[in-house]
Amino acid sequence: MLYEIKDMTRDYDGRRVLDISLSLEEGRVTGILGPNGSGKTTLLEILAFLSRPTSGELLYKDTRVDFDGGDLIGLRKAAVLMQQKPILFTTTVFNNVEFPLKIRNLKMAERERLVNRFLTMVGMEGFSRAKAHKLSGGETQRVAIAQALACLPEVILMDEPTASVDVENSIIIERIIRDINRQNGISVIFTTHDRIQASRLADNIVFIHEGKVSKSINENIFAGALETDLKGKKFCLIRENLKIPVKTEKTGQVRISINPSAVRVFRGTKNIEEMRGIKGRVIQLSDERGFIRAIIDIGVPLTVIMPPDSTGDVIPGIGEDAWVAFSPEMIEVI
Amino acid sequence: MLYEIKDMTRDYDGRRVLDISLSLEEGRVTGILGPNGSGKTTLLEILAFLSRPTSGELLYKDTRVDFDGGDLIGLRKAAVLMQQKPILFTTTVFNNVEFPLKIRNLKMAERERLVNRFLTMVGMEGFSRAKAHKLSGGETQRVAIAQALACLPEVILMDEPTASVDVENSIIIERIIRDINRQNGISVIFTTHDRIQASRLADNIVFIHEGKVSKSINENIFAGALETDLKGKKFCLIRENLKIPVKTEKTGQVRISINPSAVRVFRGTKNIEEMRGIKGRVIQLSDERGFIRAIIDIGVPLTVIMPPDSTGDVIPGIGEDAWVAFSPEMIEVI
Amino acid sequence: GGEKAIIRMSTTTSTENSGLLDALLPEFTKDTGIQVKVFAKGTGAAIRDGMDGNVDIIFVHDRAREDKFIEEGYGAYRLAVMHNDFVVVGPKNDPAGIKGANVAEAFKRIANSNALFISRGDDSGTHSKEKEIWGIAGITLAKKNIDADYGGKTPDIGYEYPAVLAERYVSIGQGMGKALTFAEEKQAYTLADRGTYLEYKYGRAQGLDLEILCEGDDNLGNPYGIIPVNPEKYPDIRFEDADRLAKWLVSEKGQKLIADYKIHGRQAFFPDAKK
Amino acid sequence: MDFLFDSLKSAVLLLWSLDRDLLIIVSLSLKVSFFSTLIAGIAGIPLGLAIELNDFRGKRLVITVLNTLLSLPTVVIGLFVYSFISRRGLLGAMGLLYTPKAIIIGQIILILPIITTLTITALSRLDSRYRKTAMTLGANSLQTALVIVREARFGIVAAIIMAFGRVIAEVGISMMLGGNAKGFTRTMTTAMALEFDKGEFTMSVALGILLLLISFSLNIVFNYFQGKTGD
Amino acid sequence: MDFLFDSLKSAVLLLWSLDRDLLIIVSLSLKVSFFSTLIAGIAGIPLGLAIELNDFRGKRLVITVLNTLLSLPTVVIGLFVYSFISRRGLLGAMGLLYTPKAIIIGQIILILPIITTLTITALSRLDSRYRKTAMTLGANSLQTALVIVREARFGIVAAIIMAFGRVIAEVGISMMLGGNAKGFTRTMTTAMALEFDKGEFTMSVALGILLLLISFSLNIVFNYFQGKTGD
Ligand SMILES: Nc1ncnc2c1ncn2[C@@H]1O[C@H](COP(=O)(O)OP(=O)(O)OP(=O)(O)O)[C@@H](O)[C@H]1O
Ligand SMILES: Nc1ncnc2c1ncn2[C@@H]1O[C@H](COP(=O)(O)OP(=O)(O)OP(=O)(O)O)[C@@H](O)[C@H]1O
Ligand SMILES: [Mg+2]
Ligand SMILES: [Mg+2]
Repeated sequence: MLYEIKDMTRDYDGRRVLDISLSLEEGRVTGILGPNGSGKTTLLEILAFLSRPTSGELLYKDTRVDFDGGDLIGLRKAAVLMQQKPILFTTTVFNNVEFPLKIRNLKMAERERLVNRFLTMVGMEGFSRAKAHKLSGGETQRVAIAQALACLPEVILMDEPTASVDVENSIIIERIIRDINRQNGISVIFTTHDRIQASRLADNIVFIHEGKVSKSINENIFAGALETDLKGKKFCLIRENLKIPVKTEKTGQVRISINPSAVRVFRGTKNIEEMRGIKGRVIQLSDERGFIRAIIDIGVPLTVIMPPDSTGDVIPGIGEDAWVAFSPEMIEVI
Repeated sequence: MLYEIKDMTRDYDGRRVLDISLSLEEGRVTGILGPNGSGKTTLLEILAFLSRPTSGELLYKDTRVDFDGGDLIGLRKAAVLMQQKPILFTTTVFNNVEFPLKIRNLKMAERERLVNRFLTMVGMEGFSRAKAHKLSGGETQRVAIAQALACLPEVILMDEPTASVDVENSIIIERIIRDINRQNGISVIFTTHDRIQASRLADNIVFIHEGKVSKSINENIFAGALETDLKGKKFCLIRENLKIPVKTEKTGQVRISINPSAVRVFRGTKNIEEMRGIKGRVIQLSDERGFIRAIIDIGVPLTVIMPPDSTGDVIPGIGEDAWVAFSPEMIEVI
Repeated sequence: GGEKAIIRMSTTTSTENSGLLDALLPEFTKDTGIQVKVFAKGTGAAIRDGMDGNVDIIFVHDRAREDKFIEEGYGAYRLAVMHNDFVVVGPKNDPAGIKGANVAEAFKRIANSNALFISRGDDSGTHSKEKEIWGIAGITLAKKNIDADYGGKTPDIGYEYPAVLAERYVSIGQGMGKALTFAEEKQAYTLADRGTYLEYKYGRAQGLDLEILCEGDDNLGNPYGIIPVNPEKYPDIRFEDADRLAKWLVSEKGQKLIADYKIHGRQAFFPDAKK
Repeated sequence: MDFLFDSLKSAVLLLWSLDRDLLIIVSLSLKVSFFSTLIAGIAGIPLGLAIELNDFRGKRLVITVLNTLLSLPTVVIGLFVYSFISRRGLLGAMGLLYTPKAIIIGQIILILPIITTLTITALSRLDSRYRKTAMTLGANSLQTALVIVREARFGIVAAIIMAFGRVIAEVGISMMLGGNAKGFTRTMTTAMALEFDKGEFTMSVALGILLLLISFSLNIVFNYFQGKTGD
Repeated sequence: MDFLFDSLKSAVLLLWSLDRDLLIIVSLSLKVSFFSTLIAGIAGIPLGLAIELNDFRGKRLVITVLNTLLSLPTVVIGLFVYSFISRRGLLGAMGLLYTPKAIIIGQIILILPIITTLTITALSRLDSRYRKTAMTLGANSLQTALVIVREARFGIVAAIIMAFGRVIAEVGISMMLGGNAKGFTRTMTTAMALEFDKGEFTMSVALGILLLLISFSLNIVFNYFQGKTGD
């Protein structure tokens, strides 16, 4: 095991933001998904041995990490974190990428060769002599990736590596992640808000929610008001004319969560009235490990995950109308 | 006209990073798309009257902006910029959002009401008393949006507003953008790297490339080596077994750009050999103002834009195999 | 209106440091209701205060410069108030063997020995006296002038030193106390006023490690004069009150207080006013 | 070492005695230092802001001159002020020489460069986004300046502490312009210098220790408030 | 005002004369200030780093004490050092009193708190990501410290300039521990004090102007190098 995390917690000002047990295998690409504030950055900083857990244990390659007296510098040489909002030293781009190589006592010629190689990998070779702290958002991000690569690490931790990177370079960075994993055997752990990116890139995906590992993240969370219709049925009013049936004792303003795998989608219109179906329009379809993820605009974008065997006959095409149906049981009121 | 930009340039250290003429209408949502370093942030800072152009003119509501002696403070009260990497003042979240209201001399009770309203809009109402500078990346971004809304501006400029925001909140932010535009008539100008987001949200999209407005941004840019096959035909080798035919006098390492609207896609396999078709797999389909945007994995992700009348018969379904064909004429060698 | 009668006096540090003023001035205030603000500093700076009209009266000990001060019209008049005397102090073992000699002879012996001599070097009354004695002892003073001539005036900022001593002559440009500590540290000879010497020798837990080796010579007198600033130069000077202070000091009461003032059981100042 | 111990003992005794003369000296020291720091702060912080936040020709020269003024000797300041306020000077009629006000004037000149340069330093490394944010939210120049000062408060408070420490421990100017007149312009430091001149080393250091104790108490209060404004 | 003009003229004449005595004084001043700043910097910068970068009990107390030491009067320092190095003191045998070394020792004590607290201030508002980045890239404590110092260089250089200005303009310690012996331990400031005591105000200020000119030249050189290291 690369990392074993045992009942590890982290508190900030008395608030528990992380409370997690998890094992991560060596040589794999792991994607971490979770909403804002769920503790992704906090976790990555601990995994990079930069900050200490409040309680619990962390094992790296089967050895317990001693955050007090251990060889943290040695460990940090093995793992490198590319921060969520990376900052570069106020020197040139070249010097920034050279820094980890210098620390590792590489010869000048070798350093130069590697710096150029890594800068070329992220498409920043033309900026070698530029002042690093004056780069644009995405340029900074890419130089930070080159810098992390220059650590020649065992594990590379990346906190939203493509957050402000353009499309072309996102593709390149994704390829870099795959290549360093396949070719150099470097373990990669990255966070993202892009589910599709995660499923495209990662061997396994960890969802975290409020500091804990969760089975999956409910994507369809909507805020609305609970009301009761003339027939006495409860529903949640999300927007004008958008009523979702719910079963709850609560009243007033709530948030509801709809399991994307439980929604039924129809191309036709039969029986819709009885099923309380809602009409929408398919705006995106994508492939998620064989399953099909659809985004259907029903006034709000609703994510639906359908099994792979659904073919064109059942699944509506892009831009087409579709009907979705929920039963109150599958809707959670938060 | 909201903004008229006439031959406006901006240099950094003698390098011209912006050189643009452009008109933006009032009351609309404008999306700005462009690769890293193309000058988006630079442009937004000028439109927010925070930095001055090196040369050229800027008109705001038909009045020339005088960056030297003009009423910049009055103008800045009309336009607010949410920065690409927003920073919050080291006080509480509440005080951060209250700041623009305080400056505008609103009464205490009114301020409190508005702060709570804007914080609720971005889903940060629970963080009112938290220290703003300790928030996570996405939380910071969302508070910054609330802060910008609290300026009650005429124009709101947002530099990658959803860059590190989670899925649920991205949807909320997109809705906020639409609502403030529709309901309050606020003009919105935002940048993004997400084409789909731009087309979903914006009334018009401006592409910029190397500081200039361009007709569109070529999405399919790939690096490769030019080689010649046995028949004497030139092609570009992008990955192992991925050869794209090109017509050029150049040799060696190049980058090629493929116009997404010019690629032909086939469901079947007929005549593919003659057409030098390449096999791929459809991994994403989305709706772009009636057109269909597909991402086809041919070893690299290739974006294709197809006309709306192509129905399921012509367009392959998600997860299905597809064949793409290029002619050398439509491939540009950069 | 109801302005309090306060006068300002510049004086040398020796009068204040000896504590004499603390014994005299409260009595004066009791008698006359006039308060005295005292500014203690080097003789040069004290006289300068008088010349600039910053004070109403000066109380110093440098006869030559006092006379010049009057001559140039800055002072109204001078009254002789008191004197104490200078002593030559040095290490107990007296390497130059000056004990018992008169002061001129003592300086000659110092010049011809290997001993160090510490000079105040600050143009103070003591420094003037020291230069005078070198003269009496027949030892030539070399003079070195810094060439800073401006507006036709050549300031007297030269530096005089007994040529034979050369490196053994340490000019420190500081007050008496500092000169004594310096001499102690280097186990050197120096010329000191008796008051300060007594204070340093007997006023402290660890008395000064220097002995008086030469005293009582006629050439070692150290007269103090009091000079009210001339009201014709500075009309807003509080001349009347200053005048009263000067007169009070030479009065019977003032003179008796001076005679009775003791430092560590020893008389330090001797009244000078002639009846 | 006995000497240091004796001094400490004397300091305690001094403090214990609550001697009226001593109280006058201490309160004068505090008053003078307080006002000179206050006035220099009121002038120096905005000056530092103005220099740092504006781009103008000769800016680097101005900063270099300010840095040079950090080595302005007290004697020069003393004589400079003296030449204005002595009876013969331009402002001689005001009778400022040898009053606490004269000390304050001199000390302001002494610490103005300190506060100004340290303010510039505190601002210069401050994230430029703070300023941009304040500006885009509609703040005028004054409001922007206040935001920036608040964000740079740590450095600016350090400037104030440094300046206060400088003046409360300062002796040259107090001596030259105040004159060390007992009951009027005698401060802790001039009293120390006097005791030293008299050879009363123990008393001199005792006063020094007292000064440090007072300064320590002030710093504790300060630290408490700084802690409250958050980190 | 004549007086200031005269002083300026004398300063020029002094400079012009290239008087040997004057050169000795100037070079001693520079030497002493250089070494005390150098040594205090070598000690104070790492000390400030150690305090700021580590979390330990009593950290705030340490900072408060350092702030208090900013108001350490020169008389106290002088007497403190004196009590160790005078003939009767523990280190009396070394014969340090009234040598330039004694001045350096005293001045180091004077500016060590300045350099340390200003280093702490410079680091305290530094973006914590610099440290995290250096650490994650594998830098050891020393390498991390160097990175941090480089990023905080503006503030640290300001500390050095402040400290240098303090010592070159300092008179109390130089006087007490150096003794102002002509040709041996007379510095520019003690010479100024002497001229002042003699009532030779013009010469005193002339020396002060000379000191400022020297300081100005040094600052220009400094500014040039700081400019070269980029903004
Ligand atoms: N230094 C800190 N002090 C106090 N609270 C903190 C601190 N750092 C983070 N937090 C809080 O801890 C929670 C988890 O933060 P973290 O940065 O790990 O979230 P995240 O999952 O990375 O979120 P995002 O997607 O927005 O980057 C957040 O609610 C944040 O406000
Ligand atoms: N202060 C500066 N000094 C020098 N060069 C700068 C400065 N700011 C930006 N640049 C350069 O100008 C170019 C445009 O920068 P800008 O920030 O506008 O890009 P952008 O389009 O916002 O990119 P991104 O998508 O990465 O945020 C970049 O190449 C950047 O390196
Ligand atoms: Mg994060
Ligand atoms: Mg940008």
